[in-house]
Amino acid sequence: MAQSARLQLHIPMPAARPGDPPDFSHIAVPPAGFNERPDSLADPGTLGDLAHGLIRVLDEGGDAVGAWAPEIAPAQLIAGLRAMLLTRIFDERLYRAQRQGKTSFYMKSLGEEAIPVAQALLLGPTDMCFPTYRDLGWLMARNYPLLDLVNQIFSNGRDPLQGRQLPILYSARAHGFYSLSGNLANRFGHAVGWAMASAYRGDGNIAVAHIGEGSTAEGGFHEALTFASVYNAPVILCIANNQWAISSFSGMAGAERTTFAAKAIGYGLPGLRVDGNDFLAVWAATQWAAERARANGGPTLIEFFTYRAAGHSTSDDPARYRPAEEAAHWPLGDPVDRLRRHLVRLGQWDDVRDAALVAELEQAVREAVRQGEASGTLGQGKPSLEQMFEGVFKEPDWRVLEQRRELGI
Amino acid sequence: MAQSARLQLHIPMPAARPGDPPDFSHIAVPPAGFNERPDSLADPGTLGDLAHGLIRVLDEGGDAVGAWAPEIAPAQLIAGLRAMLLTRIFDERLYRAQRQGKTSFYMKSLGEEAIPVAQALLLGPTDMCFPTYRDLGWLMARNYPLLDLVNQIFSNGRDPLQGRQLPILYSARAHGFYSLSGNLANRFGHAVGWAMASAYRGDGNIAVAHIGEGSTAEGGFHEALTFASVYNAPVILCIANNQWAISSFSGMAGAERTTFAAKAIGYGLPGLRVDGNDFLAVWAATQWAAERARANGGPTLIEFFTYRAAGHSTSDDPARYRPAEEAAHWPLGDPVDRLRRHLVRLGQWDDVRDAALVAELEQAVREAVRQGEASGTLGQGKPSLEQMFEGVFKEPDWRVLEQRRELGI
Amino acid sequence: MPGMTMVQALNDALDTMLALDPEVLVFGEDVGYFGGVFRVTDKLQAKYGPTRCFDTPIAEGGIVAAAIGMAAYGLRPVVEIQFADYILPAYDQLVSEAARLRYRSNGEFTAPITVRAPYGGGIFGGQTHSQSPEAIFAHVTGLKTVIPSNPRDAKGLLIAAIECDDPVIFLEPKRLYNGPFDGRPGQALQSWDGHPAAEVPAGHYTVPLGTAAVVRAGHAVTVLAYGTMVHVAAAAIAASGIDAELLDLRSIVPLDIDAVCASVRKTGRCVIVHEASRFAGFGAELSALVQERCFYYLKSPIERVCGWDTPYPHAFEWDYFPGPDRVAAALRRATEAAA
Amino acid sequence: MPGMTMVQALNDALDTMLALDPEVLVFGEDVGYFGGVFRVTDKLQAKYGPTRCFDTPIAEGGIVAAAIGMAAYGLRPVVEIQFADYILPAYDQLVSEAARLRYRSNGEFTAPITVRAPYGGGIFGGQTHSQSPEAIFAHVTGLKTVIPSNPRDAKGLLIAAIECDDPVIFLEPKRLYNGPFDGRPGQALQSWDGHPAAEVPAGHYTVPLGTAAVVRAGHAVTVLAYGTMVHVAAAAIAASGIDAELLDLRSIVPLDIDAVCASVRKTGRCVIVHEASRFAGFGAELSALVQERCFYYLKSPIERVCGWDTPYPHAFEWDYFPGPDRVAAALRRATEAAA
Ligand SMILES: Cc1ncc(C[n+]2csc(CCOP(=O)(O)OP(=O)(O)O)c2C)c(N)n1
Ligand SMILES: Cc1ncc(C[n+]2csc(CCOP(=O)(O)OP(=O)(O)O)c2C)c(N)n1
Ligand SMILES: [Mg+2]
Ligand SMILES: [Mg+2]
Repeated sequence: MAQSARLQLHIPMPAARPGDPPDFSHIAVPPAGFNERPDSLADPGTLGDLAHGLIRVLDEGGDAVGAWAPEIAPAQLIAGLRAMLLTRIFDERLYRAQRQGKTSFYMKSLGEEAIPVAQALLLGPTDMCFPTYRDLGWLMARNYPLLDLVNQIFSNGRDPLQGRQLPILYSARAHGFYSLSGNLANRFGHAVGWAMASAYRGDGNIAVAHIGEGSTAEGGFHEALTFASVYNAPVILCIANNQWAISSFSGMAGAERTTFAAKAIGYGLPGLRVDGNDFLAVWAATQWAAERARANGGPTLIEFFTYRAAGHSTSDDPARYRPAEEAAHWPLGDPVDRLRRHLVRLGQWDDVRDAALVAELEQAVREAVRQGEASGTLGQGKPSLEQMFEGVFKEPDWRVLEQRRELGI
Repeated sequence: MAQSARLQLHIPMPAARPGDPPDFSHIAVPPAGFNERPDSLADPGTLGDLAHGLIRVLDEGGDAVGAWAPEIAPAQLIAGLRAMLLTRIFDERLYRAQRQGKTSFYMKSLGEEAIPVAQALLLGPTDMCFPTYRDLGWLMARNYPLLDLVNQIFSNGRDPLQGRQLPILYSARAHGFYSLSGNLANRFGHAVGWAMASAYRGDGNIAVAHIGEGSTAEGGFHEALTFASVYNAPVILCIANNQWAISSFSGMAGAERTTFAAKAIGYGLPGLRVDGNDFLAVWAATQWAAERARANGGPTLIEFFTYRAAGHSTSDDPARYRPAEEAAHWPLGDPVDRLRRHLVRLGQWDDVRDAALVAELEQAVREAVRQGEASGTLGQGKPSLEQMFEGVFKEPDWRVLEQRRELGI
Repeated sequence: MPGMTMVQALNDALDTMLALDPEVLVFGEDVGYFGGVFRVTDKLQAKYGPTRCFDTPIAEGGIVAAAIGMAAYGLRPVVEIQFADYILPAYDQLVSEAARLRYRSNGEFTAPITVRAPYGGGIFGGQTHSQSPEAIFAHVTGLKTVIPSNPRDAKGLLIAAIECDDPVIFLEPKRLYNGPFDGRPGQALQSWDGHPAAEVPAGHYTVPLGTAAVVRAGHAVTVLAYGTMVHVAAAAIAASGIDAELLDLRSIVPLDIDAVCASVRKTGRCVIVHEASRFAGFGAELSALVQERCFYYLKSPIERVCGWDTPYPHAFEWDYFPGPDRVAAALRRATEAAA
Repeated sequence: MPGMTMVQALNDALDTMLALDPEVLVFGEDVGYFGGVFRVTDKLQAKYGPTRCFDTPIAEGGIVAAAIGMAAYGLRPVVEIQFADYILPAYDQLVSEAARLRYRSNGEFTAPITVRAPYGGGIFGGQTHSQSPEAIFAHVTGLKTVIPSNPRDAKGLLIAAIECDDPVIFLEPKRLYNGPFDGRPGQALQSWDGHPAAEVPAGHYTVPLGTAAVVRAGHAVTVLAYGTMVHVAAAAIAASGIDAELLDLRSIVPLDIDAVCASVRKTGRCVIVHEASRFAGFGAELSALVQERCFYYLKSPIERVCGWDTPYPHAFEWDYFPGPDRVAAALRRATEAAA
């Protein structure tokens, strides 16, 4: 029986800090194909293992194994590889553009590209993604014009958002991509409302919402899950557990005690824990949840287990708080390499085609940046001044009209 | 495999509305003594059954049975019965006082008295309760002066809160009772901070926080649980699931899918589901969680399964939204009757002593109300006007000083 | 035309819009089967079914978040926050999301939601059932804020709010729900029966947002008020015998600046009345606007009559509440002060 | 005495209080090992250990709730909200709990917490890293709100805030963290080195809350400013050649009303400057107070120079930001206007 003791305040600490060797010994990696695949309408009460396991499809050799191995046409796999590579090349180039002073801010999704890319290819054109700032891959997979991305990042006259929003906080309704903003977790509940609206209308559209593991601590995360479960909303609620929230490790959001997928249990929902660096596992888990949602089976919570291989943003230097070599030691590998290996194994890919694709994409990005620069970079060639006053309301009120005049426009 | 269907919006509905016969057929009541009692430092991963079961000690005959049956001295049991009866008698009398226009507002805890009373007797004098408005029993068990309660309810010159707060939103630091207020869920996180402070100082004090099942939907509930689990705070987090939130049944907070105790699992915490109308079960579960907390085992979430036998407040008429006879059909009975039966069974109680106690308590309440009325009721004999301006800040600033003058005081 | 209370008029507005527009949904805590703690949604669930009017979990932030998502989909959610005091958990959703969605997405997504909340004091609700938080919404670019003072306006303004393509905070003075109130607690409760503004037209009509009403024309001083304080100010004017011009602003965003300036330029004096605490309350903006635009017309200092800079104190309701005597005193100061 | 940046001065204030008072705890998102995204808590965890300075989950409401509970226990929590834009999820905790705890419990429980947040624009942070929400705190009875404009004040005010027995919102103009800024974006970044106010005394000292500083004495017009705008106003005064008196309010609650009135009574003219949007901003309260108390001294309308009534627009930072030219124009209007 417990003894009374002097109480102590527990402060979670990560396994390794700069100077320490990377340490992922606390992360258990089950073999690919380990988990069962229950029916997509299974009773959540029977799914506890999936919330504590790790759904993996691609094995070391690049083969797709186990019950979760999805049927994907090679062309789709290649489209996925292409979108992931394009995301990575674009990130690299635009990150540099920020360093060159062409924009104020940039964020990469290095190492996490498989998640939005697989979902964008799998889900329908009228489904809606409520993204985080690490979901550029969705837009790449949906063929959003590179030039529009560059113009938004440069806040120039051709910026689709007309200079009103921070770089990379895109909005792309036609591409199923909801308006991004800086406030974490706030849009998780919008996805639930959007899905409730689809159900109210009797439409077939479902929503997919993304949030980072650190942001699950916000009250809005809980409120979104509560509404989703109470109204059985057709929504897929996805946590990208990339281990870090700026400098705070996932233990600061509760990972010392259990998985993020386990949070589903308290709402009576299915919780799936998935290898987020495994394109096929992401695809299979999302497909399972989408089937469930479309059949009025309601919401699913998915934890995508992954790693933020780059810094948090251009304002961040991860070497200040984690071992520099940590990314290289991430036990689940790199999503691009793993999908590549699978395609090679299928006989659908080789170094020649790969080199050609990379060259083509680098050329496309270079070209888009060149054209974007022609329309202006931050501070040069911004949108017309009226745009500052547009869209506060549908119709401007006297305050905005007077202030425009005061500014002489 | 799931078929795509026309989506539908699910709106939860209770089993019975006015006109229907009461229906509790969906509530499973395991026999008393059914659940095991693991060590109070057990790994939460092994405790899933307790979150889905129902810890019960008192059987139909009034015997204490099973592993959870606590050791309680008869004098303590009688103190508990006394505090529960006093709460009930006081509620009845002051509810009437509101109807008579002596105050603006009142709320009863009818049927839920066992929870705060057992905890107040069990926990230490320097532990702190962060109550809801249904925890009057705590103050009764801690012998808070009846006259002070009446004066607060009447907002008269002797009101300990000097007329600044709504009736029954007490504050009683010396009695381990934190300042109540109207905003639901907000103080759940204060309990966690208070417990963190005790742990930081290396003191031995623990906190017990109360919240209603309906209020668990607030984001603050999740944030409190997240902080409690991350910092391993010595706090007992208690949900009083009394089936109703004003007119909304517990399904509006998620009860259609799982228990409230199951919410603990997503934070890696122990979750206990307890018969809240069973004084001994409340005692035993709280004792288990207190042992755990004092031994640096961290927080426990407890769902007390009970029933709000009265209306929500003096502003409410439950006959508008639930069958009038529902309370009489509540399968877990009445906490006062059940403890009485146990004491009789122990040979510690009989009708004569019971009648005497009731008469004594009724007399004490009558006397307190009489004295309170002598100091004034709402609108008559309020505190001195300066009190309106006191305590905005530690020292009044010029605004308050000027406004006092403007009011001529 | 039968007289209606403000509760009935608001219920009629919701009924009208639920009937006209299948995209209108009404939800909030206890608004479904029960019909709301103030009965504003009474019988709507029975009439339109549980998917048109329903209860929600107790999570104001979640309610507004869901409404924003629905509005982005194309619906017209009308949500009730049970008391304006409890709108604060939704403040971030209202400010950071609803108010900014159109602007930041360059119009791709919009949030035409209506957020209703019973508001203000006068019912001994204590600190957390009495507050008037309009100022914290007025400061937020992208939100409109409406405050009716009588049944006819309440229905017309609520329909206008629901049809408005921008997010609207709709604050309902709960002390006026079942009768007018002139700020004199002593007397018997007044009823809306026979009050001209209780004659509520049937069916669809709107009172456009941003148009003040001249409740009483006068020449000695301009009184700016909204909500419950319109009735208190009218009583104070009658008691003082001063020929004041009383404006009911009806919406504070958009604000009918032309009506305000026209009146003050005529009278040269101004008294601003609201129930919220004075410091940095909305009266400050009205005062600043009037002195900026009417400086050379002003014959005496603009007066503010407001709640004190304290929390709303239960026992001291009528000492805190800016009643007709305090308003009348301000009218005298404003009219007597030397030019 | 070595020059310090505002970041160093704030860090020094925390260091000083952590050393003096074991009840002081410092926590917030990324403030522990990392030292905060703006480095204000740099090295404090290493020096005082993880239970004195630590990271938190990303939940601003939870951070403030925990701080209130700790303060009720007897500690002195100093929390950081990573950006003032992200304080809104904690708004309900600040307004309904921290601000009201002493009053409602008649002093049994109090919440002496300090809530620090980097604030304001000028760094191309876009809509959600640039806002100035002081007005929504100034209106709340029970909260104090402090805004320093230089390193020496920053340290003295932060220590005063921590020692204050009331809850304090401490807004740090992030554009001033590493150098003064006069509102002219073109030129090279200025440094605090050599700036007189960068000479920060070692150890414990306080700048009392509620005392404005006369940055420049003058007779032609009074300029009321705080935070970054103090530097912008000074530049505008210099450029305009107008003999203005510049007051740095330093705290807006408590407000140094005597200093404000004394100056305006002397100059007879007043220009109010802040970066937040104008409508119902804190400038409105300043304007209302000045005209109420100095009406018969005023020779021209009180001017407000503020951010526009739009969200903070990324590309248009310098069009939105009320720079020295707009302030100088207001100074001219105020001084040229006929008495
Ligand atoms: C409400 C709010 N609080 C704080 C921040 C500052 N912030 C931006 S990103 C971030 C970390 C988020 O971590 P996580 O949710 O894990 O997402 P990740 O960056 O890892 O993808 C923080 C604290 C914010 N943007 N919004
Ligand atoms: C933040 C907030 N929202 C709404 C309310 C209004 N309200 C008061 S009690 C109540 C129901 C609470 O139900 P529950 O949490 O189950 O507690 P119970 O009354 O059943 O004990 C509601 C909605 C409030 N007081 N605070
Ligand atoms: Mg992360
Ligand atoms: Mg309840």
